Amino acid sequence: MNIFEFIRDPSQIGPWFNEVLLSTGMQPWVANLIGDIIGVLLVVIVVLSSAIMLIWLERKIAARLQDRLGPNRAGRYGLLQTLADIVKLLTKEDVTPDGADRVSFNLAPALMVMQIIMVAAIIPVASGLVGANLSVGLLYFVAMSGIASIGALMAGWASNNKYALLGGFRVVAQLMSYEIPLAFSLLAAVIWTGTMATNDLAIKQGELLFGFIPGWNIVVMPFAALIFFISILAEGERAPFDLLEAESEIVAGPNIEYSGLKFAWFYLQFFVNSLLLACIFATVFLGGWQGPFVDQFPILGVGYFFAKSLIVLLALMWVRATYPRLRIDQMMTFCWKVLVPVTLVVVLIVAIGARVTPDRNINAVIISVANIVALFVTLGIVGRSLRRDVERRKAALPGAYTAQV
Amino acid sequence: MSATIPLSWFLLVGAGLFSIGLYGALARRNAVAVLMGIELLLNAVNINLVAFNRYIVPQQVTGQVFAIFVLAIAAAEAAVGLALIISIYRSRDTVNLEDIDLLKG
Amino acid sequence: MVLANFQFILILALVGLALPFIGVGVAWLLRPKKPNKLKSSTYECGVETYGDAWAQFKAQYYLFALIFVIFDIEAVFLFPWAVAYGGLGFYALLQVVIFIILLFDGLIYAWHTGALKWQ
Amino acid sequence: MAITYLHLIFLALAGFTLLCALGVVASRNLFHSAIWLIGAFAGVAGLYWLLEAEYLAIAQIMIYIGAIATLIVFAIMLSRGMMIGRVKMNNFQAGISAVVAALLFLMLSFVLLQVNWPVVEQAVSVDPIPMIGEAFVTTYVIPFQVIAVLLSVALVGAIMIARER
Repeated sequence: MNIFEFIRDPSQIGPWFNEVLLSTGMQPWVANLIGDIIGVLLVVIVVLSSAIMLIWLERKIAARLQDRLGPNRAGRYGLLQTLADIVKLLTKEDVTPDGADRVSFNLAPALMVMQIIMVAAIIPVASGLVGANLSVGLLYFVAMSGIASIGALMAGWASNNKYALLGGFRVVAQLMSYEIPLAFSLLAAVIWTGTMATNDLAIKQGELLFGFIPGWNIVVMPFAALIFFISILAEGERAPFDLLEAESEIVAGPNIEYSGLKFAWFYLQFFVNSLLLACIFATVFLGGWQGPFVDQFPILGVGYFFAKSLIVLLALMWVRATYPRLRIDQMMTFCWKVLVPVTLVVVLIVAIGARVTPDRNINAVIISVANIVALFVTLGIVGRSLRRDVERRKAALPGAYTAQV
Repeated sequence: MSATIPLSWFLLVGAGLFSIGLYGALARRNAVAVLMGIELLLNAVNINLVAFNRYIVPQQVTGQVFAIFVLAIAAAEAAVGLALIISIYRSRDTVNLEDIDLLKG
Repeated sequence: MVLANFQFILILALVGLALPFIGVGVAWLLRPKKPNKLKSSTYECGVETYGDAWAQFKAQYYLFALIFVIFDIEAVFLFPWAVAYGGLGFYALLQVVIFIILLFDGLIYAWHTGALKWQ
Repeated sequence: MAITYLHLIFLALAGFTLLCALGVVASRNLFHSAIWLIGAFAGVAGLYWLLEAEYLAIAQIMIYIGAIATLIVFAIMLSRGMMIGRVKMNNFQAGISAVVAALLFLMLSFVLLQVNWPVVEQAVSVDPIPMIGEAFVTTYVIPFQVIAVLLSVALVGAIMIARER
């Protein structure tokens, strides 16, 4: 095999490497083990190095959206800012507060990092280029976010600090609540595509509807995609759902007692988690690595995939830099009284719509139209109940709300 | 591949987990600790179900389906049990099972 | 195949769990170590901390966790059904619709009694 | 019987699980018990995966670690004073329970090493997840619906009990 073949299709490197190892007379399990260790190290390196770029990008873009300059001292355009931060955090004193529970205090950041690294394993970057194409892929992703909530709860409890514990409670309540619409909007996509494995999801979305419309899930079920987007805003603890770091209320969430590198791990989890959520959105709803000529040149998939993920990530940053924070009661009410019932309705729409006619193209149109109708009906109902709420408050408090509402 | 591991090894782990869980459920004073023991018992049962599924009817999924049902029942049990514990704690200010011996609240 | 994935995920989990400790170990070599009483006291807004933080919290959080648990189990039941759905008939759809409606009842009850209202 | 590296993985996982389970029943601090419990759940998930039941391993992590363990930790925190240490954690029957548990373990292991299990040397089915999904709505449809009823009853009951009036 020549080098151009590998550039054209990088997913062949793995099997080729395995063959090379086997040809040296190695036991098969040793060859597999070496291959797996190299794969794991690649995943970890990609995660850590993407974090360095990502933190700079996020700070710069948030600054520009808010008419600030952002990091601009270390290196050109402040590109070296994150490296400078790493050096600072490494050389910072690490304080463990009195009365902290040492075991859980040290375990909590490790759990946070473990979550992001484990989720990174199922992201298909190009055709076949994925850490592990698990047959339970999407459910694995949902299960891993449970580890992050355990980590946050542990950090909050171990710090022996009231703010940290309150922050831990809040963040877990938030992560849990929004995990339900997250999981059920994924369920809608699984019903339509019939697989949970991430790479197979991307393959399935390569089919064209009526021969020319890309069969991405966002086309088939725009409302499910919107619900998933809102849920990843909350799962990534981003504004308007960043109650975790509501400075004016609870200082900084469960990680206030952490300093030095242990704090850095929480910080890393926050940024990389949003990138991974954006990648999952791109994989499930935007067709993953699908794009023109990807069959002939699978390497193009890497470009398509990162372009799609970056667009989602930019949308996340945009929302974060623009919207004010919600109150916790508004957030929980919105999740349980709006998102969860609506998501169940969307699941039913997709399940029924996939069975209306034997023709998949026509079913896709039916599901898509039903999704859009459901979106407008939901907006109508929510709008009406919000208006009624304002009316009620106006009646209760005459004199307030003189300005136009 | 995993058939190279003898079935009895998995069953031994199940038996060990069951015994530890039984000790936890019998010996602990705290109601939440007793509940944790019961969760260990259910896990031990599940290990056996899945192991028998793998070794005796590998082409079917009967054991796994039953294990998922056990999982769901364990969760329902934990939810109601912990709700009871919280409610008792609120009215009696204790969660020690030795102190909760009245039939009327 | 399943076991090959298992090995990968197992190594990944071990590395993921070990990595933060390795980082903290490296930092331990570099960083200053001068703890004192004031530094390691609990962070609060300037005043001395009163009592420990392990205080009682309201049952509201528990109620939300409860509803979450029920829906989580529902997801575990529905995901394999969704994968199999392509090869199943109308009867399968009917059963799942009943399943979802039965669980929806619980949510409506919670809504009705005000358990979903954050006080 | 040749010892392969799979045996070593099994022994490591089994040892980890049993160690964590011992931690659950031996720890004096209730919160530490909960952390050990999470470890034991993770170990059991690993064992499922070793038995090639991938779906069940993930369901175990999702339900036991993501949901039940969180519920237990919440309940511990909601009842103040439960984890403040130095109180006696075991009741008067601790000694006899230990004896009973040890005897039970010896008896079980004696029995299950005696039995000649009808083990089948076969590979698992290629794609078990659709089979599980199909079993829910065909063979096991009645348990499936009973579980739905049970879950909604559990939800209603637990809310009724736990609400502050």
